[in-house]
Order: sequence, then C-alpha cells, then structure tokens
Amino acid sequence: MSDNKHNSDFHKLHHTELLTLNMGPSHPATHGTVKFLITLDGETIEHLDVEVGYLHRGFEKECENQNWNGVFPYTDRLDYTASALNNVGYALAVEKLIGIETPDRCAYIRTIVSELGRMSGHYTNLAAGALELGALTAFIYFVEARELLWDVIESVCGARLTHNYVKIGGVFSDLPPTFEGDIKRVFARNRELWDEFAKLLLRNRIFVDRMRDIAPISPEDAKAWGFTGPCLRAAGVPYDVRRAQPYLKYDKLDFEIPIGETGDNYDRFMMRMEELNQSMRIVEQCIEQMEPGPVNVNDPQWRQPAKDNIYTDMESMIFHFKNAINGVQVPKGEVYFPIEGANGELGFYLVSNGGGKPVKCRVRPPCFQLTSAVSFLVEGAMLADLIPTFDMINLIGGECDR
Amino acid sequence: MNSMTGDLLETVVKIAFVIGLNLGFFAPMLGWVERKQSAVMQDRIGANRAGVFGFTFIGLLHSAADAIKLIFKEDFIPRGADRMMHTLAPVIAVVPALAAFAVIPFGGKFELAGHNVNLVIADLDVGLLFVFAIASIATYGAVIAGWASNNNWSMLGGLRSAAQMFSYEVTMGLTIIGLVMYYQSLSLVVIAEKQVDFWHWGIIYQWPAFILFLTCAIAENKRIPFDVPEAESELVAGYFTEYSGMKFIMFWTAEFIEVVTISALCVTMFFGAYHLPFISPDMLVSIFGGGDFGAIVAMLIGIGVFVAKICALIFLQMAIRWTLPRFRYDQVMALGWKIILPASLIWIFLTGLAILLGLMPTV
Amino acid sequence: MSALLFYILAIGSVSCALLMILSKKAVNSAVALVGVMLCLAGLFAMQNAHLIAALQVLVYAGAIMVLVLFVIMLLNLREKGGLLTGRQPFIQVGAVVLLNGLLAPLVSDYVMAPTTGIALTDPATFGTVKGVGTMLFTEYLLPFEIASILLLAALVGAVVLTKNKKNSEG
Amino acid sequence: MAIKIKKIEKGDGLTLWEKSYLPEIIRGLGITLSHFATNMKSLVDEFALGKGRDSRTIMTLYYPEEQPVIPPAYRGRPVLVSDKNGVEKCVACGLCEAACPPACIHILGGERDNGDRFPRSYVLDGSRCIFCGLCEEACPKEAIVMSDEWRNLCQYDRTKMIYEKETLLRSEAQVQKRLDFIRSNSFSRDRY
Repeated sequence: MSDNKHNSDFHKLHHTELLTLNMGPSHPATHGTVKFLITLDGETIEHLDVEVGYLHRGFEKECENQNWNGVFPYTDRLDYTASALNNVGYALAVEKLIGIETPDRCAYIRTIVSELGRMSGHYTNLAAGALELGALTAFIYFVEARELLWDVIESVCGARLTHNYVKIGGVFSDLPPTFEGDIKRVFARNRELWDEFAKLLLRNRIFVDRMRDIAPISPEDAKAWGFTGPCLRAAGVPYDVRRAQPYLKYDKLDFEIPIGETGDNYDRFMMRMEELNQSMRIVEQCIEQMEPGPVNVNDPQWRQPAKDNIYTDMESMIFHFKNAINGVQVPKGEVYFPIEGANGELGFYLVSNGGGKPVKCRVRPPCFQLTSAVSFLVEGAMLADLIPTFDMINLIGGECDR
Repeated sequence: MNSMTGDLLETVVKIAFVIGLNLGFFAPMLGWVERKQSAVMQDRIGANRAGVFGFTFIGLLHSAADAIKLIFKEDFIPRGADRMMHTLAPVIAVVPALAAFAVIPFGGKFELAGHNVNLVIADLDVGLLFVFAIASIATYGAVIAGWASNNNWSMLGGLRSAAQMFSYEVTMGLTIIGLVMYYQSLSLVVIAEKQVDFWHWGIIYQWPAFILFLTCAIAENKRIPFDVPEAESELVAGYFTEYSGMKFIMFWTAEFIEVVTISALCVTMFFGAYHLPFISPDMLVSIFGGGDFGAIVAMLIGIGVFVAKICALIFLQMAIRWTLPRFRYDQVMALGWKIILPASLIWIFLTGLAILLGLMPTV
Repeated sequence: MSALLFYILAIGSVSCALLMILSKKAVNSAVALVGVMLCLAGLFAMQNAHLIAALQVLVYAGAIMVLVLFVIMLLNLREKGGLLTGRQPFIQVGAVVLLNGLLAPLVSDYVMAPTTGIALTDPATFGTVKGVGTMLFTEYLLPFEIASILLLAALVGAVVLTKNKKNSEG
Repeated sequence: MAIKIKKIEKGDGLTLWEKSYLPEIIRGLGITLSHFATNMKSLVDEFALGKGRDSRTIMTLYYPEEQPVIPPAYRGRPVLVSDKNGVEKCVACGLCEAACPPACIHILGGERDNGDRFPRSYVLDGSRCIFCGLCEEACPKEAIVMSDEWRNLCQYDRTKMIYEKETLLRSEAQVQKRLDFIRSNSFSRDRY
C-alpha cells in the first residue's frame, strides 16, 4: 500500500530504500499496548500506521451481561488513570435514563472525585511525558504528587486505581472526616511539586525545543478529526463539556478554561498543567460550598438500603433482593450523556429495554479520535517527535480499545 | 634490582592500581551512587534490599548482586547476528575507557628510596591527544554493537552514536585548545604540575572551556541529556538492546568508567589535579618530616585529593544526568556543530588575544 | 624488551592486514583495518614519534575508519562470514604483493633516502608537537594551506550533495 | 457562572539568556540538589540522630519493616464473617453470587438440622476477584465483607488462589473496623 507511494522515484534513483519499523506492541513508549508501523527515511517519519486493539477486552459486550450496577467495576478500567470520571459518567447517564436527581452533597462529592480523577490522569500523563523526554526526576515528582492524591482517593473510595465509588443514585459512602485536612495538606504539597516540575521543564530550552511547534494542529483540523478535551483546547477552541453542557455542580463553580494557540505539543502540555490548577481550585470550592446531608437518593428502588433496614423495612428488603438478583429496573429508553473526561468528551450511550441489564452500552472514548490523528500529526516529523506527540495525545489502551 | 626491572615493577603496580581503582572501586560504586543519588534527589529511598545475613550496607551490595546475576545470565546472541562482532563490541567499549587513564597523573612526582616515582602510567608528551585518540576508538564499541545485533533499533542506535560521537570528538578537541595555549603543553603531567599554585588552576581563567568540555564529554559518553543513541523511550535501549549477561555488564562498566575518566580529565585540567589549594606537594613532604615517610604520606594525600575531586565531579555529572530532559537527535548535532564548535573557536581566539595582550599570563 | 614489543606489533599488524584482505565480510575487513592502524600507531610510538602515533589513531583509526564502517553498515551487504576459500585468497594476496612491488621503488626513493627533511630536523624536537608544528607552519606552510583548501572543497561538495537531496524530494 | 477563558502562557518568550541553556540547567540542578539536601538531612536525622519517623521527608516506606496505614474504606480480600460460635453468618442466599461481576463466587447451599440454611461449600476464586465490593453490598446478613487483608493476594500458583469457606472465615472482632465503617457510613440510614 504505502510502499508504492513512498518509494518514490528519488529512492529508486539513489538506490536507497525506506526502513520499516515495527514499534510495539511491546515498546517502552507505547503505554498501553499499541503498534506503530513506521516507514522511516533516515530519522524522518514518512508514513505511520497506528494499530490499536491489543487491549480490547470486550467492555461493551461484557456490559450487556452485567446488571446496571455491575457495570461500574468495568468502567473503572476504561481510563484507568482517571477511573472516577468513568464511574461518574456512567452513573449520570443511567440517572438521566431513570430521571432521578441526586442530592446536593452527592453531586458535590461526585464533582470532587471527578476532579481528583482528572488530576490523577493529568499527573500520569505529564509525568509520562517528562519520562519519555528523559527527565526522570520531574517524572518522579509528579508520581509523588499522584501518590499523595491516591492516598486521599484511597481513603475516600477504598482503592487507589479502580475506585468503583459511584453508584446509581449516589455514592458508596460519605467523605471521611479526615478528608478536608488531607486535601489541604496534599494540595499544598502538590502545588510545591507543580512549581518544581514547571521550573525543571517549562523554561528549559531543551524541553521547549522538543515540544514547541512539534505536531501542531489547526482548530479546523482538530474539529474535523473529532478532537475534544485538552488537545482541542490546545488548538484554541474553548470547548469544555463542563461549560458547554454543565452537569453536576459545575455551573456553580468558578474556573477557567485554558486554551492554547497553535495546538502543538507544548500547548497540550501546558493545557494539562493549567487544568491541574483549575481542578485544585474546583475541589477547594466544592469543599467550601458543600453542606452535610444525604449522599444517596431517598428511593429504595434505585439504591442499596442500610444493612439494618433490610430485615426491618419491607420496601427495602424487596428492592434489595430484586436489585441484587435482577438488577435495577431502568425504564425503557435510550440516552447519551457526555462528561468531560481527562482526555476529552467521554460519552455513554445506553439503551434499556426496561430490564435489569443494559441492552447496549456504547462508550465514546475521547482518545480513540485523538489516536486516529497521530499519523496526521507526525508524518514528516522525526522519529523522536513521535514519542512526546503520542504521549500528549495520551492513548489509554483501556479506553481506546475498550 | 636493576633500574629496568624496577621501572617495570613500578609500571605494573601503577597499572594494577588504576585498573583496581576503576573496576574494583569506581565501577561498582557508581552503580550504587547512580541508584542512591537519584533516589534521594527524587524523594525516594533507592535500592536497599540486597544483603548478607540481614546486613544491607545501605544498598552497597546491590552492585555485587547485579554483577553475580548478570554473570550467570544467559548470553544471548540473536539469530542472524554476526557472532564475532557481537562478542567483540563490548570489549571494544571497555578497553578504551580504561586505556585513557594511562596518561592521567593521579599523584605527583616523588623521590622514594633514591628512585624517582612518577604517579602516571605513561608520561606522554602528547597526553591529551592520546586521550582523544582513545576516545575515538571507543566509538567502535557502540557502532559495531549496533550493527552486529541484527536489529533495527540497535542499528539506529549505532548510527546515531557513530554520528554523535564523531561530531563531538572534533568539538571536544577544539574546546580545550584554549587551555593548551594557556598551559603551553599537551602533556597532562605538565598541566597537572603547573597547577601547584591555586591561581593557576584551569577553572580560573578557562572556565568557559570547562563548560564546553564537560558538555562535549557528556555527549561523548552518551548520557542524558545526550543519550539519543540509547534513548529508552525511542530506541528501546539503542545499540545494546540485544545484549545480556556479561556483555551487557561490560557496556555498563564502560559507561561508568567513562564517567570517571571525564571527571579525572576535568580534575587534571581544570581543578588542580592532585594538588590541595595553596599547599604544594613539597610543603606536604616537609610537613610530614621529609624523607621517605613524608613522601609516602604526601603521595597518599595527593591520591586521596585526586579521588575526592573525581568523586565531586561524578556527583555533578550524576546530578546533571538526573535533572535534564533529552535532546532530539538533530538538536544534539546542531548543538555540537552550530553552538559549541563556534563557541570554542571564539574562545580560542579570545584566549589567543588575551595571551597576546598579556591579559592572561601563560603559565 | 623493545624488540619483543616490535615483534608483537609487527606480527599483529601483518596478521590484521591478512585478515582484512581475506575475510569475506566487509565489516570484518574494516575492523581488521582498524587493527592494522592501531598496530602501526604502536610502531610509531616505539620510534618516539608520539604525535604521529596519536594522530594515526585519531585520524585514521578513529575518524576515517568510523566513516568507512558507517558506509558499510548503511549498505547492509548481505554476505556470508568466514574467510575466503579456494584460489581467491592467493589471488588477493598476490595482487597486494604485486602492487607493493610496483610502488616500492617510488616509496623507497623518499623514505630510504638518507638526505631528506627528517635528517634536517633537530633530533631533540623530532616527533614532538612543537617540532612538527614548527615544521608544518614554516617549511610546509603552502602544502598545508593547499591541503586545507582541498578539504574545504570536499566539505562544500558534501553540503551541496545533501542539499540536492532535499530539493528533489520537495 | 460565566465562561472564563484563560490563554496559557507560551514558552516562546525565552530570553537570549535562557536560550543559552546554562541558567535553566543551573536552576534545575538547584531544585534537584535542594531536594537532595533536604532528604539527606532528614535521613541523617532519622537514622543517625534517631529523631524517628516523623522527620522523614521521603514518602517511600521501608516496606516489610514499615507497614502502610490502611484506611477503613479499603477493600482487600473479601472474607466471610462468623458469629460468636465460630459459625459463618452466611445463609447461602446467593445474592453475592448473583451480584459478583466476574462471577468468582460459587455457593452450594444446604440446610442444618434446625432448619437454618448454610453454605455447604463457599468458594471464592481469588484469581478472578476484582475487589469491587459488590458482594459486600449485596449481602443482607453482613456475612461477607471486604477486609483490610492485602498480603498473599498474589500467588505463583492459581490453585492456591481459590479460597474455600474455611480459609475465608474470620471472627467478627477481626473485621470489626470494616463492619463499623459500613454500618456507620456506607450502608447506614444517614446516607439517604
């Protein structure tokens, strides 16, 4: 296919040939498992094919065999660097289908865990970006920041990576009493680490030369490729689902949408750096605005009853057994609900036939569209540019392949 | 004992000392330093589990554990590789790294029992040129390893390293011409001797040369920020992707010895070699009562000072290695040819001008 | 002692040279040639010509041969390893001997004649950096400059060639 | 809330001074070396001067000697809870089996002489378990809870990861922390 096109007359004339490289599926730079078929002319990438699908676990099919609540652990494993966001997205989609509204405190808690999830995703991404440019110390500083964050997440959700925290109609448990103090301490330290990370890289000419004007994309192209999230905003389009279509409590919170100019790697990097700050602001505002109260809907049809209610309260008992065995009976219909994931618009399209299991659970993974543009972005660039570009695109195998 | 056997014995002892210092002390210690220093810089603890009967010696035994593990690992030669070249490459990498030490003085000249002891293996008139000549041989290790592995990544790494090392050799030679003009000698022994006076240390007048030289030397050694031939996120491990066991440890050792060599060169040329500031070896001899005893003590102090200075520079190199991101391949070349080369030419011109005008008194 | 060293180096250089001629693989030949260069440098060093020895290693073994190796690697010739067999080795060695025989009178005129530049120099500074440098920049200044202009021409040529490639691609 | 847009600062404003590499390298070295100094001081304080754990600035644990602090919300190995007589509370209703997403629980129910139901066999396949906690949520009897056990969850041999009823049984005191947590927080009446 590509051989005829790229083995041009020039190469025939000079008796040279292009080098075909298989990068991946196991390669240090392909976080997640993905394969690049690269045609190299010297160090320049002549042609690149991305082959995804190595991490395909049949998420969407698997969901059809789980009841509505059983899908949550699987959504954790979509974008595993920011799994709380997937929980929230799926829960919101199901609730929209049912037509219930969660209590205020629940919405705030969900906002907090989404932002913590976003931060964890961005920390992972930026740290990996630094690592792939060889800046190992910067990498460890952000891993440390993420580690501190995960400690907090663990005290809230019970797990560091796969939270399974959000439920239909609420969340698993209220925030622990230590939460506010922990967040204050962790954010203070993380801001220090942010500063140090920024100082280590952002004005360093080695870093700037590696990132500036590498793989730029125009706003039109970005839209045409279906970009969303930080990569789209880096191109200068101020589209953010949290503002364009506010959900949870985002319309009550004060934050800024960072946008870039040229859509190059540096912009994408800066975008995530800035979003870290904005996320910290959002979490702090949420803690300020939040008031004590219930964290679940007060309707036994949708949520788990208290343990001591199961044998004392008739309604609770019926719905508990029914929900556990048959699943929550979500009304017939279909719904699409997008939220702002760590990589962009994360949408769940659900179809219910009124039973306890989804008939169809389709995910719009943000990084699938981004990954499809990798070859467009790096053709003509150098082999070494592929690595940071691919990192800033941030393919997460679990999300892209599902 | 006639003088020839005496000389031979002396040379053998010196060679044994240098090889022992490098392979027995610096190479394993650097493995430890690299792990522990990076760990402490990065808010980590670092490897600390290898131990004998529960004594871990803050992780020092990890180097021994590594060596034992790697020696007993399978020696893997990929299919289609050139077996002879594949085996030869790590040897070519290690030997030049050690050989460069032959002309570096690690102590002064002393008179012991009527015998003149000069603490350098080979007192060459063209010591610096010898170092560069040896450094140019080191290129082969990487190039042949890359070619002989029958692997595209190795090949790319080998090509990158050939181009990079070749370019930086040229530049590295030019960076210290200013220093040579200042000391009026190519012999490292002479350069070392001329730094008895603290105010004649190379770093004082020739600090730009130091910065340029250190940059080139790190590039020549292929460590971050110049590790494009072995950039693990791009080329897996570059030219030694297909190496395992003993051969891998040889590349590893070569890299560490080169770190030591660079430090030793910098110490010899810029940081007063084995001299303490303001105290000459003669003064040391007389402080310790003169005679053979004084000479021996002064000699040991000289060697100790030299090693201590090397350690300080190794610390600096490690800190640089763990701080900076990596260049892109073409940027490495551009830096070498378009920035460092002109800069060193300008520095040669400025040094020449300063010497001509008497602003920089030659030593 | 020095005789022993001489024989080691001499035998080393000759055997490396033979290996170079006789091996089938171009890379092996190139590496053998590097061995020859190194042994020659040792021989130079034994004659107290340290500068020449260092330059021999630096320029020939270090720089030129790396480029040769580079080219061979890029060509990626697919040959078999091992030594030549049959009549071929004799032909190759014979060709070299013949060529040497033809060149010998020419070379001997310069090298073996007792009254040339070498004898004129001061034995104390012979082979030292100072001695060679002084000679190069006084007596042989013109050839030196001409050589540098030749090299410059080659440099420009190389730049032009690489530039051409980019244009035809674009 | 009005949409606020923030144009990020681009790195094109590198001054000539910054373009010479050196100042940024020195600044970077300053940061990493200041970390080095702080951490060295804390290590010396802790181990040489004996000031103890609190002075440490490094967040890594010396693992087998030091143990992590496990929050009450932590979901470790699911275990069966026994009552005061050492008999499992489980009544083999099968809700956890139904709720388990990877289907790692297998129950064979039976009946005691006094008519109480009990699990004749209760097998939890640890190599399939994803520690989601849905079994705990589904159990009406508080008979299965997520403990804070995290050791030996991984084995070289998969057959060792198949837990029988006997190996899963814990007394109420052993899982009291978790029971308190779910009673007061996760599955309590104050939630709604």
